[in-house]
Amino acid sequence: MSIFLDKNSKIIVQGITGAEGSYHTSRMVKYGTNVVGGVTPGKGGQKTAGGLPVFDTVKAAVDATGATHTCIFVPPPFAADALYEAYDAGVTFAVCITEGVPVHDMLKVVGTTAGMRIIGPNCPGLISPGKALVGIMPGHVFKEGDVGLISRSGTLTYEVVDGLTRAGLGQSTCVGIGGDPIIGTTFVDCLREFQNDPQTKAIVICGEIGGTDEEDAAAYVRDHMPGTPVVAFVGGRNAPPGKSLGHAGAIISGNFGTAQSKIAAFREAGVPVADRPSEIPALLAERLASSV
Amino acid sequence: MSIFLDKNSKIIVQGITGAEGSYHTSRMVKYGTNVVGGVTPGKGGQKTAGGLPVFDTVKAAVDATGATHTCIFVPPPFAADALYEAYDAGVTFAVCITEGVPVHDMLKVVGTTAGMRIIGPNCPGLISPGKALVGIMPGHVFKEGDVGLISRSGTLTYEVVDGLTRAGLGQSTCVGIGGDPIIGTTFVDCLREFQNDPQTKAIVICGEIGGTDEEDAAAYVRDHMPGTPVVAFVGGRNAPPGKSLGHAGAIISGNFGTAQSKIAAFREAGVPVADRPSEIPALLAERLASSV
Amino acid sequence: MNLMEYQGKELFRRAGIPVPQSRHAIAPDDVAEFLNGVAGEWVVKAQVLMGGRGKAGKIKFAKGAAEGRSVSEEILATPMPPNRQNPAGEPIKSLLVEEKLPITKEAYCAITIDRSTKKPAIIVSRFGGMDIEEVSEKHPESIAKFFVDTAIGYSPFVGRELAFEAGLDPAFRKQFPAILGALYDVFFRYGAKLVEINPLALTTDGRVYASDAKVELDDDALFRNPEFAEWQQALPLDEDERLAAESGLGIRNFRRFDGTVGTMANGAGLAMATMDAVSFAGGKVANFLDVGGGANAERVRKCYELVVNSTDAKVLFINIFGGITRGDEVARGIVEALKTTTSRRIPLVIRLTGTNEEEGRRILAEAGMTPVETMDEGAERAVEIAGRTTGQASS
Amino acid sequence: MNLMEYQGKELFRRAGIPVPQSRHAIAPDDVAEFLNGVAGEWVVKAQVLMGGRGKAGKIKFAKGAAEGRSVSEEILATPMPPNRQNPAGEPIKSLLVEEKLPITKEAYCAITIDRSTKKPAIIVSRFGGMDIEEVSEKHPESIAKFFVDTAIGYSPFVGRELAFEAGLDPAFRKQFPAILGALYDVFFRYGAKLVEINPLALTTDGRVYASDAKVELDDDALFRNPEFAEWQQALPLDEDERLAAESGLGIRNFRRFDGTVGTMANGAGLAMATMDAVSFAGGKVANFLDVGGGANAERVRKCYELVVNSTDAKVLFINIFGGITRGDEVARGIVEALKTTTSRRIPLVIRLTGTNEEEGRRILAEAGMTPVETMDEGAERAVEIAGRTTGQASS
Repeated sequence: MSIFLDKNSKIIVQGITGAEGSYHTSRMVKYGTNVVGGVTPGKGGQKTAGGLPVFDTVKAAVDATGATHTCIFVPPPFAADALYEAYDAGVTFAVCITEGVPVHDMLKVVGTTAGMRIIGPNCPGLISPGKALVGIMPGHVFKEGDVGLISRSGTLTYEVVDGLTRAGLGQSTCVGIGGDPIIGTTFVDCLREFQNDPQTKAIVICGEIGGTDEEDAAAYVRDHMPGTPVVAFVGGRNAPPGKSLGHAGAIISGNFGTAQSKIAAFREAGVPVADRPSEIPALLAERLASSV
Repeated sequence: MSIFLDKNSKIIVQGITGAEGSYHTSRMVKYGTNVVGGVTPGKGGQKTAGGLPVFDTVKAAVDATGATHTCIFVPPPFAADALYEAYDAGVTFAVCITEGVPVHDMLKVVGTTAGMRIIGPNCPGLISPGKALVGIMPGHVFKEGDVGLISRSGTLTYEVVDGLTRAGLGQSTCVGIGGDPIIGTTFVDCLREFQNDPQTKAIVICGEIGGTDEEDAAAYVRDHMPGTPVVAFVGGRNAPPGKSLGHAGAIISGNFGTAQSKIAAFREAGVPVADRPSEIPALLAERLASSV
Repeated sequence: MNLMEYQGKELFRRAGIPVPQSRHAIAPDDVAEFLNGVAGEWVVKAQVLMGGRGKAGKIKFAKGAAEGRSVSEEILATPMPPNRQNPAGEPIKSLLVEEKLPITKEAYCAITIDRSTKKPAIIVSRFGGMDIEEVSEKHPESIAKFFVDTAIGYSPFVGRELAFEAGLDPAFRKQFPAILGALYDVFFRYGAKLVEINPLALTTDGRVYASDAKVELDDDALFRNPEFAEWQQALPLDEDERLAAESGLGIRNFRRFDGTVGTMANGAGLAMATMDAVSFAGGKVANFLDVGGGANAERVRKCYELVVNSTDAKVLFINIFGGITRGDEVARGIVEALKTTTSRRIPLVIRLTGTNEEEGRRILAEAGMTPVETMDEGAERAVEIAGRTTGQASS
Repeated sequence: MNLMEYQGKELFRRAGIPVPQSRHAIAPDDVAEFLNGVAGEWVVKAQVLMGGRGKAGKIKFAKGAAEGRSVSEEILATPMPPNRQNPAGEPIKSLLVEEKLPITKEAYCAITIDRSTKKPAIIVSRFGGMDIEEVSEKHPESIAKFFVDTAIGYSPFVGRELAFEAGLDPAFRKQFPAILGALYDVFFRYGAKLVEINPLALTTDGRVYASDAKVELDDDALFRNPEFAEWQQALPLDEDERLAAESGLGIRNFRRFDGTVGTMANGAGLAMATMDAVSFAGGKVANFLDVGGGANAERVRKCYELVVNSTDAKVLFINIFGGITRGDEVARGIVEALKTTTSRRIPLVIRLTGTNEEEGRRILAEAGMTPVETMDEGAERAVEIAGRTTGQASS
């Protein structure tokens, strides 16, 4: 098994005839993903270059194909609308690649689409290696195996996965959850899924500065996954002090959000933190060996 | 047992120091209802004439008393706010007596307060005779027994109940669901509850022209409650043709909504329809006798 | 409160819905002045709430000032003729002069409130410019519906989906989601129970306009937009509504019929049941009257006078079952009303029970009145007094 | 985008939040003109984004034109002094002249976005006019929070509840729910990440005002309010932001440090990790640069020139891992950039992998460049070229 996505998941692409949408659709199909069609309003009835049916609406696409998953490539002003359309059509799993979605749009989307799992926005999507790829990840870097990976960053994910694959550590599912302030699916949401996935034997968490998602993940591992080998990486130790949400934000989130706080939280939870992405495979192998 | 309300239900009153609120609170208490306090912003810390504690907010009232039920007596512009406040404070059962609540306010309230049962607005409340009364019903008309009653009208309810009581047919719970276009709880919602209530052996439905709630109730009785004695009354056979929602409304609701349509639906479901309120007790007695 | 076309279009315009160029006019001279030296053909439309303006000859075309004046005079010469819903017809108080659009296609869209799903319902059809009920009978496949999740509100995909499902001409499609969104804004912002564009017109140059506007506002939400109080005064009330308002009742709390048994009850449900009871007893009711809650002396007196002065009632059956209305107050109101009224006296049949009924009955007894025990008894007594009729108003 | 006080107050005013009478002024003469013949004491405040204006002497009182001119000159004479977040200080470009309120109490309220609950978070304290972080340390009991259900939005009970929980002076309470509601409108309508009133002032005559205004807008939502483009031009960018914008990058995609190893990577996460890698390899980074997606020749050339011309970089470590960015495009960009640039040449260390990496490597090889295999290897190589330093920028 794997989480969120497997060989049988039926996927549609919203914005399938756009430049990015069509390019990445062909890559997904090439990877073996079960893409069953796509949506571009006004182009219903046409076929893509690869022969996939195009529909005018998500509802029409779902009715015709039975799709449960969608991958969204639409410009930022229309991303929320695309998510609502998917939700209304009964889609249960939506990956929103779009970067630059207004944060208030996402606030409202996540507050009103209970029952639909959203990955992103501003994320590279996810992959269950050997089974299916939804999003923009470079599939050839990945290898099927038993490590689950969750990351807030796109390119850093590939970096880490590349290292795992070279070290012979294949992956069950790799989820790029996105780096925006408001995202549909958090580290903890993914941990919960991995916990119930028989294929996943170990987990890598790639966090970065800002927010408290890493602290929450550390607490979850400590409280609910004591036996599972987990390794973390926290990017941005040398990052410039970002313009924060201001003091009011700090009051809400307490003193969390710094690299120090995140590293401390992971260590306190018994999760080793790699200094460099390249150290992750060794740390993971060590944890796997000691857990057997 | 009874539905929605019993001796132990802890009730607060929103608007407890207002004219209507204080008058009906004292009547509820006199009836034996477990009213544990009330809310009037700015009067927190005071006591009512009857010695009940007054709080500034519903949250404070719930924290201090453990109340789960609220009865709302506030002017129409503030009714939605009062319902949201109750919802946010964890109240699970709200009775909104207020008449004249804007219909868009109720549209939004019912769409965003899942998990809180709302009775009304523009309703007389409900009573589980011998146990508790929440609202403005005249308690002395009611008598404990095994007939469940649901009604869209206030005063007509008392008329019907008066007849039942005089005929020796006591009531388990009588719910005045209110006559507004958008109400929190429908006939079908109540039927579902009565179905699971061991005290309730028979049901009276007091409908009226407009909407399709009666047709829905008839279908529910037909499909889910074949053995239960149910009697209906439909008010307004001689009513003036009301100004409807216009043709668009008719398209949505089909040809339903007339007295004829409702009476036909009940008869088709095997539910006898009384011509006059005074005929209800006899029809009910007959049904009860034949169901034994 | 139903708005006139020109008022509805003003709300549309504010929300950004394209509407034709127009001028609201009271007199033929205003029309003539507006059309003076203006090129092209214009439409002059009677501003009334009733439907069927076209068939009644109340929509006419005009070129220039002189023709504008003459068609306006023709339209204003007679009121709208009666129909089933409006047996009294409707006076015409003003006109809308509007550019004549070069229309190639007409569609339909409306938003209303669906009681069953408890959601706003959007209805779209590719057939516009005719009665939507007729469309739903003849072309049911042309009607697409959407029930809006109020937590989310309107999102453009709804308009796209409806346009495809209703089979709107592709030329509509690009503009349709934004226009429907603006219509939803009107519906939501002003607390409307119905907003309707029929027809939504596509012109030869590919533009889309609301060619007509129907808006029903929620009376309970009018307080949020104080300007609507003024608008309301510009709207005609029918005779019953006017009488109700003058007596301090809600405009829907009173309606007259041609019987002889006057009725007055508290609560619409009981008032309807009271009418039904009179009919079953063989009488013909003179009116529907819901006195509402808090029936004090002043209110009771006004309601008594309303029935006595505006109907053929020979008797008034007062049927009060007290919940929020207290029996003692009503009893005092009745006694006081009869003392102070200057209108003619007709017999009363009083049924009074519920909250504080003993005190109420005591007050009535002191004034020499004996209430009946039940509604049926009251109805029988009232019909006896009025004299039995043969026809029943009941079904 | 952070707004100046005067801009924030303009949004507050539109939403109906009471703000003091004021005039925005550029020069001391404007202030003098405005105060000419005007009675009472006024406040002149530097319009800057940095905090600590009071302590820096950038808020002064004045009566009349002459005093208004002189305090304005004093304020404008020097920029805001540097602090930890703003090591370059901040130039003062304009002033706000405002009526001096007779304040008796100061409170605090703000709305921001909470990542953890994914909801708008409202924060209220009965202590205003000081740093809220200080309040939260010294008087934690004075801080009340509420997380808004976005499906419902703001409802007045939230303001009532917060006022009671934060212990606001009762004189605030009646006006507070409406003011907080209007603040929520600003937050929601303009897509703000933060709106803050500190202090919310109660005057001796019982009125409540927003005495200061802090608004941070979401850059991703600016397109919805075209007027903000103008506002943005009135705002100072810091040097790094200006350089980034001039090179066509997002203003947060570039930041300089005092090291000698230039970096350029695609994606903020990889860019940060690249910096971390350089630090671990014993080097000091010259900059953070996220080149973003779609790194074509023009983009790569501009980034190359940006690093070369604005930092002390002796080498540029380009670290590209292709997902949406295609390796072949980046490789072409690099080759093309080096051909066309007129800036000085520094050595490149290139790490290129991911989508279309073979093609990318082939293109680089044709141009005589040999990419490294891993990020660590690249960092080592770059640090070797730049020369090892002793201090690490890393924690």
